[in-house]
Amino acid sequence: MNLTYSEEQKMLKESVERFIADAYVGRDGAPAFDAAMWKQFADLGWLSLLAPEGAGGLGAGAVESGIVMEAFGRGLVGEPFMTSVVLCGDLIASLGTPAQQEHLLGKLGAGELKFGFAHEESRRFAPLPVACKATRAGAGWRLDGAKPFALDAAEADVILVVARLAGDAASRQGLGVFLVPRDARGLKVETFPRLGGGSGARLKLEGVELGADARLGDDAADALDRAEDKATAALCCEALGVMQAVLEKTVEYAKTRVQFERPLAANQVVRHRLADMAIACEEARSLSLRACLLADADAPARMRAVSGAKTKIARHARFVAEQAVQLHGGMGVTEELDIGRYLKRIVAFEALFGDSGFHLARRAAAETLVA
Amino acid sequence: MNLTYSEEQKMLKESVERFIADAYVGRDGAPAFDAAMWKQFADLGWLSLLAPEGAGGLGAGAVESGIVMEAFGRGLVGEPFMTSVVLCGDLIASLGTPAQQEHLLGKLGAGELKFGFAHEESRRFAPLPVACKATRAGAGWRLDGAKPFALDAAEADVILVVARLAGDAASRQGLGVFLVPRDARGLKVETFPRLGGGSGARLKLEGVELGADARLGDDAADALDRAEDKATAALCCEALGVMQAVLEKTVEYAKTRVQFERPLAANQVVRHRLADMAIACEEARSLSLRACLLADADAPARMRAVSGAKTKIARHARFVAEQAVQLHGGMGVTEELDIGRYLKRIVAFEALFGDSGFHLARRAAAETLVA
Amino acid sequence: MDFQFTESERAFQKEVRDFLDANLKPELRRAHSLTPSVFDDPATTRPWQKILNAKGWVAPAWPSEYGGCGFSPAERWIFATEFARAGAPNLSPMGLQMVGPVIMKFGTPEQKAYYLPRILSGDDYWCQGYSEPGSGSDLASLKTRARREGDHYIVNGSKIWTTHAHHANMMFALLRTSDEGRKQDGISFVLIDMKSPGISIRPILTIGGDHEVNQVFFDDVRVPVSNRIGEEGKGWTYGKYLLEFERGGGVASARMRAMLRECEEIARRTGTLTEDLARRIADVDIDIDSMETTELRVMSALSSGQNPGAVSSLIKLRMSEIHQAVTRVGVDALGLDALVVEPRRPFYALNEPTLLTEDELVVTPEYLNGRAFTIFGGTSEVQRDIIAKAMLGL
Amino acid sequence: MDFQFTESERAFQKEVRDFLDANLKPELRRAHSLTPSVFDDPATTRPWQKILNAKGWVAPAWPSEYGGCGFSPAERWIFATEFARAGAPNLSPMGLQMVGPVIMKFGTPEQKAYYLPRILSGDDYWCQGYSEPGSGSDLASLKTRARREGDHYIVNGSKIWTTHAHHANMMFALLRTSDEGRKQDGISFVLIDMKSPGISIRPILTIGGDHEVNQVFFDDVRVPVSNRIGEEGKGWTYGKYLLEFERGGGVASARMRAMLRECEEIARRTGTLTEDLARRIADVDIDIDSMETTELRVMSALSSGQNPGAVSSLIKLRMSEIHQAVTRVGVDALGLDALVVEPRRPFYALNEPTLLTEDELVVTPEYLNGRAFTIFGGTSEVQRDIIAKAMLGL
Repeated sequence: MNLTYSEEQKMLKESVERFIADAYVGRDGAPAFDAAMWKQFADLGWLSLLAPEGAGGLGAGAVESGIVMEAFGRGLVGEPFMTSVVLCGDLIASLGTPAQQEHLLGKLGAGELKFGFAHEESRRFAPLPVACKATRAGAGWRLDGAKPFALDAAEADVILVVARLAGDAASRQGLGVFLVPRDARGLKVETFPRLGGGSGARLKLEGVELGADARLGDDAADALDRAEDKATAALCCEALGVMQAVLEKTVEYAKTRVQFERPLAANQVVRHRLADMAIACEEARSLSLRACLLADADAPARMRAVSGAKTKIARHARFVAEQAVQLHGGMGVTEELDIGRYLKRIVAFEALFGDSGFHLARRAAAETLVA
Repeated sequence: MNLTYSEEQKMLKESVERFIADAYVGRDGAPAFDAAMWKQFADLGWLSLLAPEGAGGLGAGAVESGIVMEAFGRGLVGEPFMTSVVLCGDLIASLGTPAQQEHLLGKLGAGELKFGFAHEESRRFAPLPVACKATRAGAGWRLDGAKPFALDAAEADVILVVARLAGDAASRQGLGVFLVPRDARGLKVETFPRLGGGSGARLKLEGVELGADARLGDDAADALDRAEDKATAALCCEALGVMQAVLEKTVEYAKTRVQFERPLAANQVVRHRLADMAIACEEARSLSLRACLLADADAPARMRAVSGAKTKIARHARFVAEQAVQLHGGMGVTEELDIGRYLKRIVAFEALFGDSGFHLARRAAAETLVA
Repeated sequence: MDFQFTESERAFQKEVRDFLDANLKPELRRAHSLTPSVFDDPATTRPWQKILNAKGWVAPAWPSEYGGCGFSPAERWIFATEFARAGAPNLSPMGLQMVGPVIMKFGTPEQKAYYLPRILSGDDYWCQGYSEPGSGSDLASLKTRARREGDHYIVNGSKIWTTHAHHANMMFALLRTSDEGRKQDGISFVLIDMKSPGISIRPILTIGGDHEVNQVFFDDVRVPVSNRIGEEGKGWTYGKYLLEFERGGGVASARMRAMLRECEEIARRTGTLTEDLARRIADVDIDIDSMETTELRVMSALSSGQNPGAVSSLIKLRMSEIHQAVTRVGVDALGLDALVVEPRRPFYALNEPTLLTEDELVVTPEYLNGRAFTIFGGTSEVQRDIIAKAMLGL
Repeated sequence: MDFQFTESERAFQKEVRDFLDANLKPELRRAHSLTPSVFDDPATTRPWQKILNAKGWVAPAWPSEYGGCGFSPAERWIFATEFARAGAPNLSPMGLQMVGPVIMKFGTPEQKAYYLPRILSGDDYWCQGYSEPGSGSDLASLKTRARREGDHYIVNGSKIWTTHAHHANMMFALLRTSDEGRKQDGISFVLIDMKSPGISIRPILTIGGDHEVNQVFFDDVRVPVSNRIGEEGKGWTYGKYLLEFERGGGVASARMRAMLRECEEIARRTGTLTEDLARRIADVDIDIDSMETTELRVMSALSSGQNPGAVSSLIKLRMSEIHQAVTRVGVDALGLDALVVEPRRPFYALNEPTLLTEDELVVTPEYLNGRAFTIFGGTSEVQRDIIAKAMLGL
């Protein structure tokens, strides 16, 4: 039992933090995709960090992806590391054939292939229902349906689309994951900037024809759960980075901003608020770490850790980000400071892969399984 | 539209508050029944305050009973005014024959008859299920069942027992209210002191035989809802009295208790906490008043007002009482000060007639009815 | 005590409703509902103000002698409630609720005669020059200086958070005319023509992406001394009077209720109305019940000639929190679609289809802009300081 | 980073479990679970301490040279966790965790040789004389005076919140030996024999109805000067050392987890486990996960020779809040039966049937007594002051 970072983890942490501090922190404007940055991520090895060693990757795990994501949160990175590398990378690694893995993860690692992701079909995140249909078309496949909220599809070369091979819309069985090229015939992509950074898209699939090798593995529900749990754990780490950044900025502001001839921090109420924000950050650190440490565990333990982290960090992060805005006063509610951009990132964090209520219910259900 | 008290209401308020201040405030020990006090209540006309004028009462309503209950909360009155007068009195007035009303309410008003109340059969308050059975026995009735939480049965002369005439335990139809003498054969009463004041009892009814006139009116579900809503509105007012009392005590303490060479109130955090407590009291005042003003309205409006008040005041009152304890420090968590007795009264308030969660769900359901 | 309206109050209510039915055009209602910022644009409020002015209903809170409505407290409550329920645009408060009352109380007869009718008619559009970059909650530390030169002040400095400075032709400002004595004593209350040479305006985008506030710079701006209200150095008193007036802030519960119902409607339509969200909606709705009852208690006290006490800070504080709770319900009702960003403005002028429906478009910007509610007009922290002092004597 | 125990850690875990299986008698477990106050009675802890002392496991945190266990940080975590899971009574901390460490660090060789073994064996039962009626959070303002007379101090005054003063034979106290200089500088740390003439004890009932704390009065009580620890006037330093030790407070998550499970069990049995309550239980359980992980992070840092930083205030603060949340879950799990008052004490000595089952009996008293958790050992308000200063430099 040892929850301190290994030497390798410390080195990764230092190098990512240094890069982000130089290249990202203090940038203006909404976080969006930058191709040159993505190339640098590839050169730094971050895009192959998580891929199995057999597929040319470094075989690192959720703790390492958490280290990267925490720094990315601090830097408000707009590039789709979570979608492409953490989420889609994991699906490819767990569902793909060795050949698919080598090809797709190799290209991903080299920065030559970016993935978008399209799963849920409800307004509020839920893994089911999935009505989007996959039917046999010759040797290949044909996809029909709609995905109202595809992640980072705008910049993707290939979108991983969850579609139904069998069963009714509410069934966990019969789900497949398909590789859909961004420019496939019959695929309509309406993109939008996503609050807090990255992009989203509404997909319409009307008779999208795919080759026989477009399908990743077999029954995908468990793999999707696992991959989405890993993505959620990674997002928790990103949220931690955001929280820590706005806490530091707000502490600094409270020390220097003078009102009524004394710094804001002279107000006990402000100091206690900041103390509560610091406590929220510490708890987010423990819970996100726990989620990463159990991200590869089996269902009930993994669900408990990940859903526990998500539900609580969502609330903690909102508290920290909203109070950071509050304590910055007028400037906090403008686009002049990055405080607002951090808040938007947190609003997005809350909604992605299930909000606080969704995960509390999931955690409570996972609890009952064990009792 | 006028939410200021009438002259009569002001007079009632002043006379109750004066009596309570003289006779109750600052008393030691747990609030319990005192026969001499009850006699005084009768002499002051409070026990006939709510009875219809036709039954020898003053025909006052929920606003007046709220005025009394607020003062009773402040004084931690232990006598069963809510159970006997507000709740059972209302059931008798709405279900009883003119003869029953005149007899029972007359005796109640004179202080010669006190009522206990036994309805719910679950651990957590819920109007259903009711399994306790009433069957015909000759010209009269026979009751069998158990009531785990009868209110103020220890001191009662007669207990109003809700029993089922027809239907299964979960049915709203087929409920009757029966007058069961405290000393009836087959009735086993195990009493206990109730947290915060008054008493409770576990009832067992095994072949309790009653006369033909022991039943109050017909199908009782609606009348029970109404009476319990009125009791709840009254309890909300009582909670307001408690909140206001502990707020004042805590403000006084914060002004006078010196720590680190200055009064507690020199701490901004303490001042803001007290401000939040004052806000909670103001909101409790508005919501309890609203509940009283709508206590005679029909179902959805009445339910919205009463359940809205109960769910929110329960939370506000707990906040205020717990923070009063907190700000009193060590002394707050002893039986040396009355602060702890007020907290216990609030814990009881929260649980009686449905806790905050119960009433939030009821309020949400009432909302949907209207939409 | 009576929770029913009287016959005459009901008649008045019907008159207001009939008027709104007949005069509140759908495009005005639409423009209002598609505005996620705190204030409606002049493009929306100007035509509405003309209609109201024709009826004599622009200024419910003003005394009749200055063109106000002469409403009773109950009528004012009904009036504001019906307007909010109907989704009417909110007239800009800067003239009607801020500088207007100050001019009425402290202005010269000439100032009253000139400005008040122009406020009623909307001919003047006002903005407020109070806050400065260095002085937020600590307003008295303001530094923008008005140096006397003959019968003019020469103004230099900068004001910030100036709502609709880019629309306004007039500003009322607190300016430093002296450094002697207490810092409050060197402040004067001055009216400035926004077309004066030397004024420049820098837009500040809000967190929700709206252009509503600005920074205003003064570079040797000449303002006639006759534009001063009251005495030199007494501006702090006048400014405080205005802030109290602002905090009293009328009736807000009906507007909150209408917004909450819109959020509930979205949740119902989009399938996000889980039991959990339904309970949260009920929870906020109870807070609105509570505030509505408090408003009615204040109204009743005023009607009976009583002093309602120090509740205005309480109402400001809680209403801002309730507003934030309502807008947050909206975000959760949208689910993932809360993350769909539509950067174009104003929404009511968009004539192409958007990814979100019209009622959905405003939700996230309203939540984001709503974070300002606990900041402007006295932060929640300042309100709690005031409540502790005024209500509890601490 | 490794979230698994090593082989040797697992072996140690098994050793602890086997020991508990063999030695923790059901009546001790029962007495502990039927104690709603903060501390177990000596009637419960004395026999348990004898068993532990025989094994050498009384003082996990003490160094081996003084009879401690010499455990590694991980072993200490495992030890405390297994004891909590098994429902073992908590030994009184006043000797082992409070005065013991002070004597070890500041005592004379004679004091160490005399007192430390008696703490380990339980021959001395200690109470703490810190707080006074006039000095709660502001401990340094204490007034109980020790006047020097030859080789004795003559003690006059009063201490309050003295846990188990009615059981203790020894007290360690902070006493005022001088009024010169800073108020902190006139304080000395003195050991007092509770059988000394002139000591009287007044019981104080807690809000939950338990006799745990007392007020202790000193009327010309003679204490040998040799009973002073360290230098005269340096008592504040020693006392602060103790408080830090107290706040570091070991491992608490496992005990919280066990209590929460008991509440869940009650709710399941009594039918009060609504979806709402299930979610609240999950919510508190996540807080416990969080604290458990924080404890493990601290433990890992200590194992690696790192300084875990200023987390002890954070852990004290959050654990007290979690404790209150857990006890509140208990009250809600009982439903209306939470209002059934059983005034008799101690529960474990009741041999007649009660209206509530044994696991239910303690629930409401635990909630009520639990309100003290955010007060003693430094109020939550004081902890936040400390966190703002120590973690954020404010």
